[in-house]
Amino acid sequence: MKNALRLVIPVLVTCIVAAAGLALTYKVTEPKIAEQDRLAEERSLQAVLPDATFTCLESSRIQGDIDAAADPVDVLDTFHAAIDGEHAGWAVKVSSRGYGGPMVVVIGLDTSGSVTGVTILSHNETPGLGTKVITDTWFLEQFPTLEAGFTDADVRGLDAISGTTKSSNGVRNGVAAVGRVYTEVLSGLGEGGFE
Amino acid sequence: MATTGASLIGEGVCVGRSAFAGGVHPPGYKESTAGSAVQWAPVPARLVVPLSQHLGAPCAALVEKGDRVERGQLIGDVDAMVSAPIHSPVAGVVAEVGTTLTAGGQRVAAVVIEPDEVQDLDSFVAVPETGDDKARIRAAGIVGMGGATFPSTVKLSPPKGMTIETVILNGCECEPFLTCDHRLMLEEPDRVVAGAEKIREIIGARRVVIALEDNKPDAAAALRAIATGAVEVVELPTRYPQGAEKQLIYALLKKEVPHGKLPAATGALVHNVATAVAMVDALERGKPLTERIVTVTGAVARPGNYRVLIGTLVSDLIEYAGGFVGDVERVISGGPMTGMALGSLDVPITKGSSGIVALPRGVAAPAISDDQPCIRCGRCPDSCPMGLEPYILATFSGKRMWDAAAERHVIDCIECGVCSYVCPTNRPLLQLIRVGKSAAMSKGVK
Amino acid sequence: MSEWFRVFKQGLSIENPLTVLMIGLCATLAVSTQFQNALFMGFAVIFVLTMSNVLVSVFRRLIPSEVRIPIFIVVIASFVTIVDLVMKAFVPSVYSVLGIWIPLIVVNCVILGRAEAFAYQNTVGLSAADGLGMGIGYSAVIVLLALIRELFGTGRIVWFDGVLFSLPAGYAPPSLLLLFPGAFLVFAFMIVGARWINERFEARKEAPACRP
Amino acid sequence: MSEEITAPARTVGPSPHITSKTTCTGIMLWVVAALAPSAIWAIISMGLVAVQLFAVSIVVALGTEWAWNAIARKPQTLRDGSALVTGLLLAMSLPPRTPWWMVAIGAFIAIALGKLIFGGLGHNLFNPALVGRAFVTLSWGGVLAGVQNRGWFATLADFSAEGFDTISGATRLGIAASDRAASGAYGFDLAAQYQPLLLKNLEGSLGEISAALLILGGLVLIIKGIIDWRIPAGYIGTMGLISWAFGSDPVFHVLAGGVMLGAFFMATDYVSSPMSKKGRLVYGVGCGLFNALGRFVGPMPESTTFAILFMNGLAPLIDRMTRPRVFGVVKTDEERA
Amino acid sequence: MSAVSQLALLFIGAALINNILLTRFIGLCPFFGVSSNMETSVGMSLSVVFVMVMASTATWVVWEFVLAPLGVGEFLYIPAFILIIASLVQFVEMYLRKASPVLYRAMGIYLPLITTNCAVLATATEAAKPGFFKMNLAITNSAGALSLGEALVYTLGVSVGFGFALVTFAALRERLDLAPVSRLMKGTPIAFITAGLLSLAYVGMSGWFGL
Amino acid sequence: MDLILILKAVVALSVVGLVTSTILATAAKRFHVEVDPRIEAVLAALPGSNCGACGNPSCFVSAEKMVEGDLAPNACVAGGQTTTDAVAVILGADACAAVAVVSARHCGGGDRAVRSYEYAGVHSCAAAARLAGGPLLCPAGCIGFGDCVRACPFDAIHLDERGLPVVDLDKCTGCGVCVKECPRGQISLLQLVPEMAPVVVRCNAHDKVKSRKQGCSACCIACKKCERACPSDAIHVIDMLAVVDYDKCTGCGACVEVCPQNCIDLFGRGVDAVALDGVGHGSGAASIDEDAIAEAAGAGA
Ligand SMILES: Cc1cc2nc3c(=O)[nH]c(=O)nc-3n(C[C@H](O)[C@H](O)[C@H](O)COP(=O)(O)O)c2cc1C
Ligand SMILES: Cc1cc2nc3c(=O)[nH]c(=O)nc-3n(C[C@H](O)[C@H](O)[C@H](O)COP(=O)(O)O)c2cc1C
Ligand SMILES: Cc1cc2nc3c(=O)[nH]c(=O)nc-3n(C[C@H](O)[C@H](O)[C@H](O)COP(=O)(O)O)c2cc1C
Ligand SMILES: Cc1cc2nc3c(=O)[nH]c(=O)nc-3n(C[C@H](O)[C@H](O)[C@H](O)CO)c2cc1C
Ligand code: SF4
Ligand code: SF4
Ligand code: SF4
Ligand code: SF4
Ligand code: FES
Repeated sequence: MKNALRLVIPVLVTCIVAAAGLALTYKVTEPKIAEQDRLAEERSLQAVLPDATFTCLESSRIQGDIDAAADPVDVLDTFHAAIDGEHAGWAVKVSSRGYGGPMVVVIGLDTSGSVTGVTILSHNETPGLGTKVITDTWFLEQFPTLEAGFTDADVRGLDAISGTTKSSNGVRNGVAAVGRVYTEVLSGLGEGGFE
Repeated sequence: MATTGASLIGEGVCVGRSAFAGGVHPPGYKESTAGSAVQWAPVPARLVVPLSQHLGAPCAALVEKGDRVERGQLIGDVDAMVSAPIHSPVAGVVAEVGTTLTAGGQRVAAVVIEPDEVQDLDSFVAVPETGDDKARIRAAGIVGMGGATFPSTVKLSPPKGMTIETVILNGCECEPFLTCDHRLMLEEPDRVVAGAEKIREIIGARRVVIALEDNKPDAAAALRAIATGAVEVVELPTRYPQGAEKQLIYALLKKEVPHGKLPAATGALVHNVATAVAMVDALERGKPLTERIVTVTGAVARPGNYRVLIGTLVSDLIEYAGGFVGDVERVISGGPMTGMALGSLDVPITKGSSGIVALPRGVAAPAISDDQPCIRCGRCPDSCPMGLEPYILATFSGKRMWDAAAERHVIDCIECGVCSYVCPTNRPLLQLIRVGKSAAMSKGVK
Repeated sequence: MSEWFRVFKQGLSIENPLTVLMIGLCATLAVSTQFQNALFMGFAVIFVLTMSNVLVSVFRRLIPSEVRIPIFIVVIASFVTIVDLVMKAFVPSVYSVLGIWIPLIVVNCVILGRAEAFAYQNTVGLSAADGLGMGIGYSAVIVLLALIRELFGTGRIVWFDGVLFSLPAGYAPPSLLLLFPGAFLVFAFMIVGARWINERFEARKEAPACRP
Repeated sequence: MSEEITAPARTVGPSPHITSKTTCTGIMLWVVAALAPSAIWAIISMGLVAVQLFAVSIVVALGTEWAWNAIARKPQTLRDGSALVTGLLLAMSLPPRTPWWMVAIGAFIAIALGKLIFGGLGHNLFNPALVGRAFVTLSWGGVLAGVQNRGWFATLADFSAEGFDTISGATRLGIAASDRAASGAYGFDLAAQYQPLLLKNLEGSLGEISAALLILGGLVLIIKGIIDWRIPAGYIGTMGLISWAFGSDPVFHVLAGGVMLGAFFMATDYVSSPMSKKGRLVYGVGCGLFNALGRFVGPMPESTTFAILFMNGLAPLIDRMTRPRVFGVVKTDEERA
Repeated sequence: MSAVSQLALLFIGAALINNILLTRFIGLCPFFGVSSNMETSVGMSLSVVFVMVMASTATWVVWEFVLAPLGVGEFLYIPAFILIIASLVQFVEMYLRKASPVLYRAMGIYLPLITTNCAVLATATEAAKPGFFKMNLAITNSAGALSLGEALVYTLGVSVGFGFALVTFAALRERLDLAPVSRLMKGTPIAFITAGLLSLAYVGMSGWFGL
Repeated sequence: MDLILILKAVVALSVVGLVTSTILATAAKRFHVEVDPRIEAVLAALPGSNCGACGNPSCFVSAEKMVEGDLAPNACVAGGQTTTDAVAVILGADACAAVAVVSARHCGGGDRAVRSYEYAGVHSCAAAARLAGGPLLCPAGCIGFGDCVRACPFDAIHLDERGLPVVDLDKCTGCGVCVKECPRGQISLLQLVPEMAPVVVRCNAHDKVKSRKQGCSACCIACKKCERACPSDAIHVIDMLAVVDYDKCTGCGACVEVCPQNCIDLFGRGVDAVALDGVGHGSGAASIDEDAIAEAAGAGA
């Protein structure tokens, strides 16, 4: 028993010290991490709809409709955007399947449903291949040509980057899903038509 | 090059028409001697009779320099189970008891005899009748004449518990160039059949099969005309190494000699046709083994089949055959697939010498270069009659990985040479495998 | 001091964990697609290796040998977690790529190996030297590997949002270098290079020949 | 006594003292001869681009081997003919308009990384030409895609697999997808494609132009005993079977893409395929399985290259598990590896 | 998609398509260390299957019932998981050595090597806390968590894939050993090149079944 | 709030730590297995990271093998030199036995031996030796295809320009592998001699002097001059071949001087390689060229 204690106690002490140390570290870094996440999101939102302020829609009532419209893409958050208090459009954060796994894409729409911008918040694409959807800037820049009422076919008409069809499709699928969400749900909400 | 219809991988590699798996069909080169009747080669000026012409314990000389010997007189013997006594092939005087190099490259004791001017080759000192056939066969110095020179008496005494059902006389003569067994069967079918009967009697077997390849229809017909009762004559597809013991047994009985076991385990006993004739000669006339038929062929002026006294030097024989013609690259004792190249022509003909083949340049295999790669063409494993993988065995041997070679059954190689023959990059497969095989055996791998 | 330096140097060259010892491979190959990531990975390894070496060395007399492995592991894991959290907080863009590899530093064979083989038996100073040397040696290899792969696989070297260096415009980068096979291939040639250099200049002393 | 030499000493070598006339170079030249009709037809059909592709590929392949041996001070090995075969096959596996520098790099990689680094002829573990091709396609897939007249498979894939709205994993799975594809979405009648695929199809790589000529060459090699029928038979048979199982047209799938070139000329490469007969059959079936699955459930239009490379990787394992039975050794005696 | 085919996909994806060694770079040390010998590779492979399954079970339980409820998982999972795995493996090793020398010879001797193997930690973490790898699991359940059953199927897939790649590679290396590779290339470098070419072949499976 | 988190963390990890360490502690006792203390010691010296880089599945297995002598003490790559040293200390003399004997070639033929035929086979002594009595007229001479070179595990043999194997005495451990490997070794072409043996007879022939002279111009002709010259009664012609008795040989070199065939060589560290070329053979003069030997020794070192 004594021998056992001789062995157990050092391990236990190590564990306690480690746990306490880590908890402290976590406490210190956690706000910073949350802040980083928020900042990243904020940056993307600003990129798709500059100068707006965003409010997250938290209605379970329409969430079901949104999910149905977006399927198979997951809609993570829908934001209402306002500039100087005026309804300025929507920003939708979706998770779509790219090459290496889920990619989180933020799509901005103006009040009429035209695309104002698309950014990629996070992804797990192959560096140098899939990441071309970000580094080849023309790719994301072609989305704002989608006008109000655009359809899946319109999105399909846009170019993909050769060699990274799957990553490109991840983005295109996300945008198309948001198009459907707008047509089927958001457009019906009308100006300020949310709780 | 001839290719059978069933050829699958590579020219000449036979896989279909199965008598046994694998094998090849090299060109026969038998035309030049198949038609030449056996004739006596002259008595040379000097005979060198090695005292070890068999597998097993070498004999001790029973004569000394200056002694007079008669044809058929016992000149060497040893008291060992696996051995065979040696008899003087001629009447003459012992010139020396010394050593000689044999065709196989061993340096062994030998009796040098200077023959009398006049020889009566029809008479000889007969081996006495004792009532025991096996003892008489041993006393006549009979060993396997198919190449292995294993003392025949031993093979006639199967280990306890094994019964021999079938006696097989091996007349396949699958080696290219050689025709000595062919001529024997054609010219003395009665002796061959008598030998077959005799062996069957001694061993108490039910069946006797005389097996030959289907490229000797005349010999088969001659044997069939005489064969009676229990003696069957079977023609097998012409494919090297049809004459190898295990493959022959398999072709006839569809039984595999189990790994590490004697052929007797399949109930079969294989003897060469010439051995059978020698045995019946010994039993009926008390004739000791002092001469044999040798095919002398290839690039010589007068190729043919000669009845040659044991101890005749190869150089004398070649001289009698008219000497070499053209550019001879290798001289071989035995057939070109399993025979030994001679470094010197001053080696004697022994009980196991079936042929002397002078291979001209162009027919002889090119000199081997060490680092020919294996291109993994699959020809050697596909054609190895033992189902081995020669390419890897050779590699292991070359890299001195004896254990690895042993694990892949290197010791089961029957050294038929098929693998080296088919290899498109001319890898020295068999030579390497032999090294690995002896290394494995010396480590006691069974 | 000279002893200290010798230990330090060993890690860099003749006992380099990667090219010579061939351990700690996973992260090396995985994160070496970008110079920037490799550099951060290197820092992380140096930090963890040195800190755990120091800590183990300090407490080496208090650690019963029967349970030393669990203790080392917890120590290492704690430092790894600290790196993990700190990176997440301060360089999130790097973290998003290195993400899974940071936790796996725990099982990086080099670290536990050094704690055992070296720190558990040596003084604090030497252990720190060993940790630093090994860490830097390890990092140097990853960074070099990443430089090669990034430069030739993408045609340029990036640092966060800027481009540090780029090859002429006509260069068509073989993206295979960025894929898994490319990592193996480039690394193989790096080992050859390291071997060649070692052979040329350092000639690793063979231990005395003993019976096989 | 008689140990003096009276007769001249001659060459002494090990038995056997005769060999077959088959040589390595002879085998390689047969392969070249069997490919010749397809290559000539490619040149006739495509003109100078094809000539350039063949020339660059073969010259670089031979040159690399020559230079390597020269630098390493090893005996030259060009005469064995294997580099010629590699260069030829690499060229045939690429689309005709591949930029010349890409072909050159591919040929260099094929010979240097695919073969010589392993110790040269006979020692490489993977098919050199395919190593070169994989290197090129994975490195510059985008560029290649731009230059090639995309073959039947690319077209097919565009409709079925890469269809924009069918991207989620579930719908791609299983028979349903290809059923649908087969019934309508192809937009063309598969059976109507037999003739162009057999005779003259200018979309795709040089080795896709005429399946008929490739089959002809392959049969010649089988009849000459140079390749084992088991590999192409296993490959093509499995390919057809799986296409049929997926409800698609087996004949079309077997004729289209790289299957014929792969099955007769590339999967049969001695060096990178198994040695035992049983092994070769398993290997052929594996190639067909991988290739077919690549088409039906994978994102890439064609996967002959990867199918063969993958099976190359498995070849030693297959060899290990399909060792021939040694005469006289009963299986139960054998320790299972 | 039916549950069965979903599990099958989970397995195939983990074993082949996303092979942990050749497409994910995890567990490479033993991959290169042990593969020089076929016998060792087979023993190692079997032990990996065994250990991974045990480890995933343990981490899944600890995550589900200790770390997650207490809300300390985010920063404690690394020390907790590795501690569990290491102790578990050591325990089994000691037990085997005592209880079954035969089994110990066949498998037990490989256990220690596995403790410090990235693959085990990574897989066990992924099984308990999916998304960690950002792997494309064939699981539509977007909540992300795996049930214990799914976690085990996944783990089994990974470990079988590990063994498959290891044994394949060991067989390749047997041939490699016989090749006249130049001195500088001999050993590790040529093994890496071989692994590179082998992973090239695995690239061909990327994206199958949308995985 | 902070404290609660810390508390939770401590509780969580302590529970894990407690459970695992208790189990381990009990298991260590319950399942204790006796092992060779040397294995334990070596195991303790090894890093214990079980990295597998040495090709063994675990440090324990490596330790076992090291103690059994199946694995060299420097095999551990992770531990590096530190570990090697520690292991070497534990295994001590067990691992590196004192070198007492070395291999010496008893043939001086090489290009002076007469070939009996043109050899067309594999360059392997064992293979060539079986063909027609070997490619040399001399049945005992060195064939020169270097089986011994390839067999030596310590890379201690190389072939000189005459095609004769030269043993590097600094590398030779006297393991005797080459002796077993040489197809002429059974009749003692390669022989183990005391490491400090001063002279070696470079001939191994047992056939008749007449035939051996036909086969080689460097053979021992059994003239017995050495026997007569030796002041210590250390060299005798036995069976027509000079044989040195190393218990008596003092290394005076008298036999080397008188041998008309130059087939006795000075031997010993550093000398071997050069002695071949005739250094040290005074042409009848009484004294050995000391400088040449010293030089040779220096060059060989
Ligand atoms: C290792 C590897 C990584 C890949 N990474 C990506 C990627 O990040 N994004 C992508 O869209 N495709 C990726 N691919 C897939 C192929 O590049 C692409 O799907 C396929 O070649 C189709 O090419 P296409 O775009 O020309 O039709 C990857 C393929 C491999 C083998
Ligand atoms: C050492 C040894 C022992 C043998 N013992 C017997 C035996 O007891 N009985 C027998 O019938 N054959 C025996 N043989 C003969 C062989 O099995 C075989 O028949 C002989 O070697 C000739 O075969 P071959 O020319 O095909 O090589 C023995 C052979 C050898 C080498
Ligand atoms: C490759 C090979 C080929 C053989 N070919 C023949 C042959 O054609 N004729 C023959 O009688 N023996 C041949 N033998 C020898 C037989 O295996 C066997 O030893 C012989 O028939 C036994 O008879 P014996 O003891 O009377 O010599 C061959 C052996 C081998 C290994
Ligand atoms: C039937 C056959 C098929 C071959 N196929 C190829 C091939 O697909 N790719 C290649 O590079 N070499 C091929 N070769 C040539 C040669 O075998 C190959 O380069 C070796 O892999 C080099 O070691 C082939 C050779 C033969 C005999
Ligand atoms: S390995 Fe032996 S049995 Fe097989 S083919 Fe070669 S020589 Fe004949
Ligand atoms: S050794 Fe020769 S015959 Fe055998 S597989 Fe290799 S190349 Fe072919
Ligand atoms: S000493 Fe023996 S093994 Fe060495 S080269 Fe001479 S004959 Fe060959
Ligand atoms: S094999 Fe052994 S005895 Fe012979 S030289 Fe080498 S170390 Fe010395
Ligand atoms: S670093 Fe991954 S197994 Fe060693």
